[in-house]
Amino acid sequence: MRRLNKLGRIDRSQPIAFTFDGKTMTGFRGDSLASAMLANDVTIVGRSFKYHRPRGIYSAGPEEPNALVTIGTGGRREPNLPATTVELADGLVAESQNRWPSLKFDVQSINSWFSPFLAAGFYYKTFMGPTRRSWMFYEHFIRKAAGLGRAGQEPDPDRYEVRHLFADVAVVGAGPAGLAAALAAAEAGAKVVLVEQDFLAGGYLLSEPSAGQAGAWLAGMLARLADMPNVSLMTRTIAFGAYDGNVLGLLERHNSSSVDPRQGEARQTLGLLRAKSIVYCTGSIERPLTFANNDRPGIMLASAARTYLNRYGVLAGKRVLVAADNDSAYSAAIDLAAAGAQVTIADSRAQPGPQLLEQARRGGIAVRATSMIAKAIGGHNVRAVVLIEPRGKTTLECDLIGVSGGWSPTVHLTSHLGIKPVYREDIRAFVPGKLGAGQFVAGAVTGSFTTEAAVDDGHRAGNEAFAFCDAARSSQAQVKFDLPKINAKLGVIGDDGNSGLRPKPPLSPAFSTQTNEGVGGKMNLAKGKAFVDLQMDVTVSDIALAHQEGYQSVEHLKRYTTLGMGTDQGKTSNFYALSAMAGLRGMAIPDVGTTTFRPPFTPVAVGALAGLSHGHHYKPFRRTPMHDWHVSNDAEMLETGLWMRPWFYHASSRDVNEAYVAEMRNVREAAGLMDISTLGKIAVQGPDAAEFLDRVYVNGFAKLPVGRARYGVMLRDDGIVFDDGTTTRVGDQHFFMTTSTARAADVMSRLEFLLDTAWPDLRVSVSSVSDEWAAMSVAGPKSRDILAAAFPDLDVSNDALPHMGLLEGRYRDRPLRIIRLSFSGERAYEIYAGASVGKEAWCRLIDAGTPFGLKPYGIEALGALRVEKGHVAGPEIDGRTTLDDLGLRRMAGKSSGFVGEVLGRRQAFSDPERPRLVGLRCVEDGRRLRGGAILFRPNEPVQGHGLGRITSTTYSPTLDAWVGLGLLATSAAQEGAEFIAHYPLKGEAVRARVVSPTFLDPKGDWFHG
Amino acid sequence: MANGSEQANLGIASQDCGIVQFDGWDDAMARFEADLAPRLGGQLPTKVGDTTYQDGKLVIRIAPRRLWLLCDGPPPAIDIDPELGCMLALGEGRVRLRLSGQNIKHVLERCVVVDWDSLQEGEGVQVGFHRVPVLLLRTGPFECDLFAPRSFARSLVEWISEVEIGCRHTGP
Amino acid sequence: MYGYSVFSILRNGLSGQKHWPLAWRAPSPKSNYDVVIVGGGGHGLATAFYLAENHGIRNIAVVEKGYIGGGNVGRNTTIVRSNYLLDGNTHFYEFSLKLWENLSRTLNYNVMFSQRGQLVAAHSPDQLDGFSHRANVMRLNGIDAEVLDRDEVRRMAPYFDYSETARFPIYGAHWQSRAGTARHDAVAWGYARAADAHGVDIIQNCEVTGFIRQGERIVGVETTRGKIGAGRVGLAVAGHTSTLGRKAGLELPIESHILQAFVTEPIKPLVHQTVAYGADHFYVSQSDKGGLVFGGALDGYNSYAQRGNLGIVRDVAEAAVALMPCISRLRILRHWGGVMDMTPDASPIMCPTPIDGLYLNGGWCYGGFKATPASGWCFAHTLATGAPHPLIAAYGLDRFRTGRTIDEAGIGPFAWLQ
Amino acid sequence: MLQIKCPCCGPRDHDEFRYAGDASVGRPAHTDADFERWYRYVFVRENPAGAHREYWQHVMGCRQWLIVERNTVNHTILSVNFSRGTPA
Repeated sequence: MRRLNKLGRIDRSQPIAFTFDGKTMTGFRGDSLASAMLANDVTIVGRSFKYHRPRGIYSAGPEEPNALVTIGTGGRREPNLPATTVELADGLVAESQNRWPSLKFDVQSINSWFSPFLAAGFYYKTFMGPTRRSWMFYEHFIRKAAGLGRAGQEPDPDRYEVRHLFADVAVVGAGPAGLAAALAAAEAGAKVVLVEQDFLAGGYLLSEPSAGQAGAWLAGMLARLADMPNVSLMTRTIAFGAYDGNVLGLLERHNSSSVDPRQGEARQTLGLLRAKSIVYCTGSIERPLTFANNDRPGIMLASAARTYLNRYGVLAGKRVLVAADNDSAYSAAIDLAAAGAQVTIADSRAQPGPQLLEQARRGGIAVRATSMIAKAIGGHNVRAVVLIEPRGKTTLECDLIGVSGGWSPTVHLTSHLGIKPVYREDIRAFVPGKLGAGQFVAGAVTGSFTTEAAVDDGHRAGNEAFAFCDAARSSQAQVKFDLPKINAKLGVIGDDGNSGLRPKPPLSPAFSTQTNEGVGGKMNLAKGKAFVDLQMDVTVSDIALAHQEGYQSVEHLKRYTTLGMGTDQGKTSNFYALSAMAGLRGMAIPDVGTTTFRPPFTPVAVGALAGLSHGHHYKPFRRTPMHDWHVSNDAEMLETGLWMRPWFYHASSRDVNEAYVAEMRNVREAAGLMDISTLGKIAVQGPDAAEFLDRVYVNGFAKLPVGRARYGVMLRDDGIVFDDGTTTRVGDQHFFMTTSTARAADVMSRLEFLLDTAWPDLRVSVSSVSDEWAAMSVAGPKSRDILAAAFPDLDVSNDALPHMGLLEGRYRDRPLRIIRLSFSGERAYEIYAGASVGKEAWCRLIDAGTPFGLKPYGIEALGALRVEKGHVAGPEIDGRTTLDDLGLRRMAGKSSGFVGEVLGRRQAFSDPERPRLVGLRCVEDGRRLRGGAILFRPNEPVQGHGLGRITSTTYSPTLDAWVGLGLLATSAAQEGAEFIAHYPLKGEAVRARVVSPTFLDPKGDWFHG
Repeated sequence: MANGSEQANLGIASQDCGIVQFDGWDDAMARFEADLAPRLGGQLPTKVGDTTYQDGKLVIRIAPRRLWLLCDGPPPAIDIDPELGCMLALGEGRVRLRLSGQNIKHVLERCVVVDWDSLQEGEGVQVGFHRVPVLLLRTGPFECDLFAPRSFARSLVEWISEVEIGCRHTGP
Repeated sequence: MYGYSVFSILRNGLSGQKHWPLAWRAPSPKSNYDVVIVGGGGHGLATAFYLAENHGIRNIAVVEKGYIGGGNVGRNTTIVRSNYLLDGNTHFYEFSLKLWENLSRTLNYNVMFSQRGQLVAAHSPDQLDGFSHRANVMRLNGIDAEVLDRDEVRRMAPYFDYSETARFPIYGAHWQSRAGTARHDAVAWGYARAADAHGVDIIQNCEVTGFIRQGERIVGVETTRGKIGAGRVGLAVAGHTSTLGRKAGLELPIESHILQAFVTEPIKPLVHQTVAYGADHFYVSQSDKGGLVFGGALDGYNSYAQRGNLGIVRDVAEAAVALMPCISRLRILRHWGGVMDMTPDASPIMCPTPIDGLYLNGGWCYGGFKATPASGWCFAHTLATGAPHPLIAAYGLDRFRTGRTIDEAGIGPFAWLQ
Repeated sequence: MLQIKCPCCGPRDHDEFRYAGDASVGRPAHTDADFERWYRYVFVRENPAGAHREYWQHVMGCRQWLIVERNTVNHTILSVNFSRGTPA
């Protein structure tokens, strides 16, 4: 066991059982999965992406490239999780990945043998023959080999939520800088949200010995913040992305104490934090070193070794080599030595500072200057290391190598909004560029690596952030408070007297001091792969090859080698790759540039982004007031837009094709009742309402008498038909407009647009009243009788209520409007009742109408009835047709001035080949027409786009024939001409004759009578 | 901290609500408001979202030139000079959902983008809820009214109920 | 050209990879070219290649302000299909698909064109009728197309939501089996390498700052690397067409908009086709590396920012989980944005311009990737002959004046409506 | 999320709004029969990389049409005004 019985922030009284690859192990409350696995002597955690090399635990944080595991079982499986970020929970089941049959013996590790042929981009150069579909053959195997974990096909059983949060000041990262910033802003009076990805606040302070001064300072700060009602500390919460408008995307994890969430408990919650100002205290990430076999289990970041020791009480190795080019790794070495390890430091610098050396000496550590690792030795765990030094090569036995190539500020979030990081030569690192308004940085992310500086910096940034979001209050009182002091004794004292987090600048770019594998084609020193991107298996020689082949821009490098494309987004590899390419090209690092950092900072589950918006909650349903009646009367419901509408009623037939014909027949022979509440309805009011309608419709409304309705057509500005509907003048200055169901919102917005932007001088008010009215249509020869029976107080005679007439009344003390309109060609009435009593009105009509044969009908029959009557609808008003195309030009009889008029006369719109509306009648017995059939002349070659198409069809029980509407080239569209309707999907070719689109009652006697 | 479901519940009541809308013409707003104010109880709310409550009449400004009179009973008859503006009864199209409970903030932050802490009692905010426009009116420390389009109301209630299940675990 | 093959891989594998030459040279611009193509994206590079390959014109420069393939060819969701309804589009995209089918061998560069088919789910009988219409048109034009019923869809994509609680039930699907995906970067690199082998100068980090005129005619470009004379200048800078067009004096019916794309962590094969939701904006395929690559709707406002907003991220995620609930647990690794030229009818503009010597290739909206080979082919023809290739006859700039727009979706101007 | 500060509803996520593009193109009078002016209004766009005047309607709120001046390169919002009363 590597677990010590002292040190750490784990609770040794609370053991936690978990399994890894089926083997039961025990950790403690406060462990990460990685620390618990290390404590259980697990060295190999998975196999690598390309070469299937054994990999262990490399870091102690979200930068982990290696230790990816699958957590959970069944629908709860989650692949590719870094064990370093998984909080240990009771019953947790972890599995290694990308190995078969077992982690220790993996068949595909044979890939390593072929690795000479698997260099960067090899797949672009082969698999192209022998035939043009060969790739599909190779791809099958390549796909199987690629990918890391396996995803289930079952639905995710877990629950996710999305919530909206607000803050004056958001602070990202609860390390020393973040804690200080939060306290400063909170003391000043700001509402503060402090976000920490870990399950404990403290950042790097957690890696300091817990009994020391860091622990006390941290505890003090947390206690103060906990007492402040205006501070919310969110641990287990990652700020994964920075978005416009100072919006942070947060991901909160919940399942801390148990593996599976309780019933109804969210596994993760997406938080959308809208902050007036943001302080980024995102810290820094240690850089690895590059040498042969630098991926072997037992090699990890020096800071990680320190974290496992001080935070988790796990001594990751007994014979430790710490390799570094900077001061900070000494603190790891000293702590490891103090815990009983035998430690050697290989420092690539010629003269580490005397204070450092003194500290090391006192800790019993051997320091070898001008010493670099050439190669690690060992398979499943490192056994020894070969150092190159001025005197030559030396081999040292060891079971742990801690590496440190300096520190990279975590600039990801500050770059998400397109602010390029800026390179600082003095610290050889990128720091955030100039951020936008309301965004501040503090601590190690700025490139100042000492704890004291972080605290002071955080304090300053917290005050500035508060001042930004509340300038008024801030100027009144720049709140002074006693920030707990943290003195310079923290960590190892470097030669400049500062604490140990500061890396000394390397003597030369990192790659050249620590690269033994070929840069610029010079291979050798040591055989073995030197990895730059551990997760994507990108090696130093891959970078050299990319350079050799001309993939030299940073983006080309990334894309050609797949560098940085893994789940860790290259958090540990980017800088090295950049400096390597700079070296190869002989350029300075900033001239090579940097890749763009993209959200999310760490991967975010798709489900968390969706929250509860899936399944039947994906989009809200719109229900008409009569919805429940339809459902309880066995209607087959169909979605149109968000509305649920009756498609047909099962009482008519179980089969839609039989049902709609039965429902049509009933309308033509007796009467039918249809729920048309989904129509858009708009109240247009004001002294200029009529003038306004004259402008938006192609036809005139100014002279429409009060109490009368008129069919109207609107165009888009480009002259294409936008929508149609009827508008009724319910008062001198008050019109009641209806629109199609589909276009309701667009029409409303368009009317408001015209009034607000183009014609603000018109005194017109428009209001959506779609939801105000339950609407139903009674159609059929018996409709008047039914109406009279249902509303005996109203005079619905032909004189009192003629076609296109309006009757207003009250129903159950709610407004009632009856407008005599016909879509079906039958005598028909649209009844508008207050929505709150819509269902009662509907039932009353059903009750009154049943003796007359009234039955409900659905939208399938509605569509068929209107086809029989030759009314255009959605399939014809398809966003490409003009007034002329639809035979509606005669409506535009006005002198001028309607929307779309000018562009509606564009040249192509009068092209003789342009399709226009026709009626079609099937002339073959026993066969049918279908919408979507393409029309050709008989004997014409059947290819191309034809002369037109059928848009809508129906069987007409009245004519006992299949009829349809179509759009057919004007030059060909003579009545009586015959065409073949081709429907290749069914291999059909059916003869159809061009007829008038009005199949029934051309004079309109039925609806006028 | 609420502990468990018994405390952490949320009451949802649904009722109809009379709304009368008043629109003033751009060039006649001062006269329009002077004309209307006494008939709606005296003062009119000046800012969008503000409310006045006088003589049992709750008035909210919905847009710069638009006011809503919210009433539980039948709306009063008020004539508007057509030269000044117009009125429209909107009592049928919206459902008033009365939400109350200790958990209200946690429910609302999963429904709407509204900073509940800075919303004053008597203040209204028009906002999208699951992409549906609603009017949220804060009526107390743990209470609000949501005016939702009638056609969407049931779906929104289902959403609130779903959200509330989760809140039982997290507590306020 | 140094040939790529399994043999060259073996040879290099045994010799430390030292024989691989530059995939393309890095020449300095000459003072004059027969043709200068502005924009080193897929379309520009393909144009250069076909100018050399089909028309024998070798004295060509492609000038690119950044690195080649850095625009939309390297930012898209890599779907290739030819399921277009309207005359003017149908044959162009089918021609493109045919070029794709041979592209790896044409270029001696594996662009990994994988004809795994495209499935577009239908969620109402009306939508299925619309798909049938489209499929009929495709078949009549010699393009493979099928309409599947619900059970057939289920066999192909068992991971869709077929449950009672699915908000938009699945009624069937449109299926084009020859559709597929390709490795997007490889397309740019493959064309670049093949063009370079024909002597085309590919000049990176060379931004066009203006145009050189002789009277009314454009006779070259001014760049950050000096003046370059040109017999003809072709613009292929989708996303930034307005900006460069303005420098040339063109007024264009184009808005720039952001389209986002997403990739998840790599997983073992799950999605075997390219798949699109019919009820909202969501389309997905799985890359050979294992990541699910998907996209959705435009961000919805003019932008040149190459990054998107969280609102659309959520919309796309919601649609993704609504269609395929198992995607819920998969994690998004990155999301990014590309800048699209959006035209009033969502169809491209490719034609000689009113300015003598200047030719335009732009307005690709969100459909440019699949068009790359045919676009290059036809634009090369246009540049070589001065007249539009018959396949792009409908893509003229004048169509907005004449009314001969090609509006597949029937939404009308402009991009924010789409 | 862009935060658009609606003049009467305060700062809101942009997805509460409906976008309608360039607000710098003047709409011809409704009686204007000039083809060229309508063509330019409907189709021709300046499409600047930089400051852009554009229409947004607060559909989830007050339903007012706004003119927002916004930088299309970095998404910074420079001003928000009601369309009514704002000179073109």
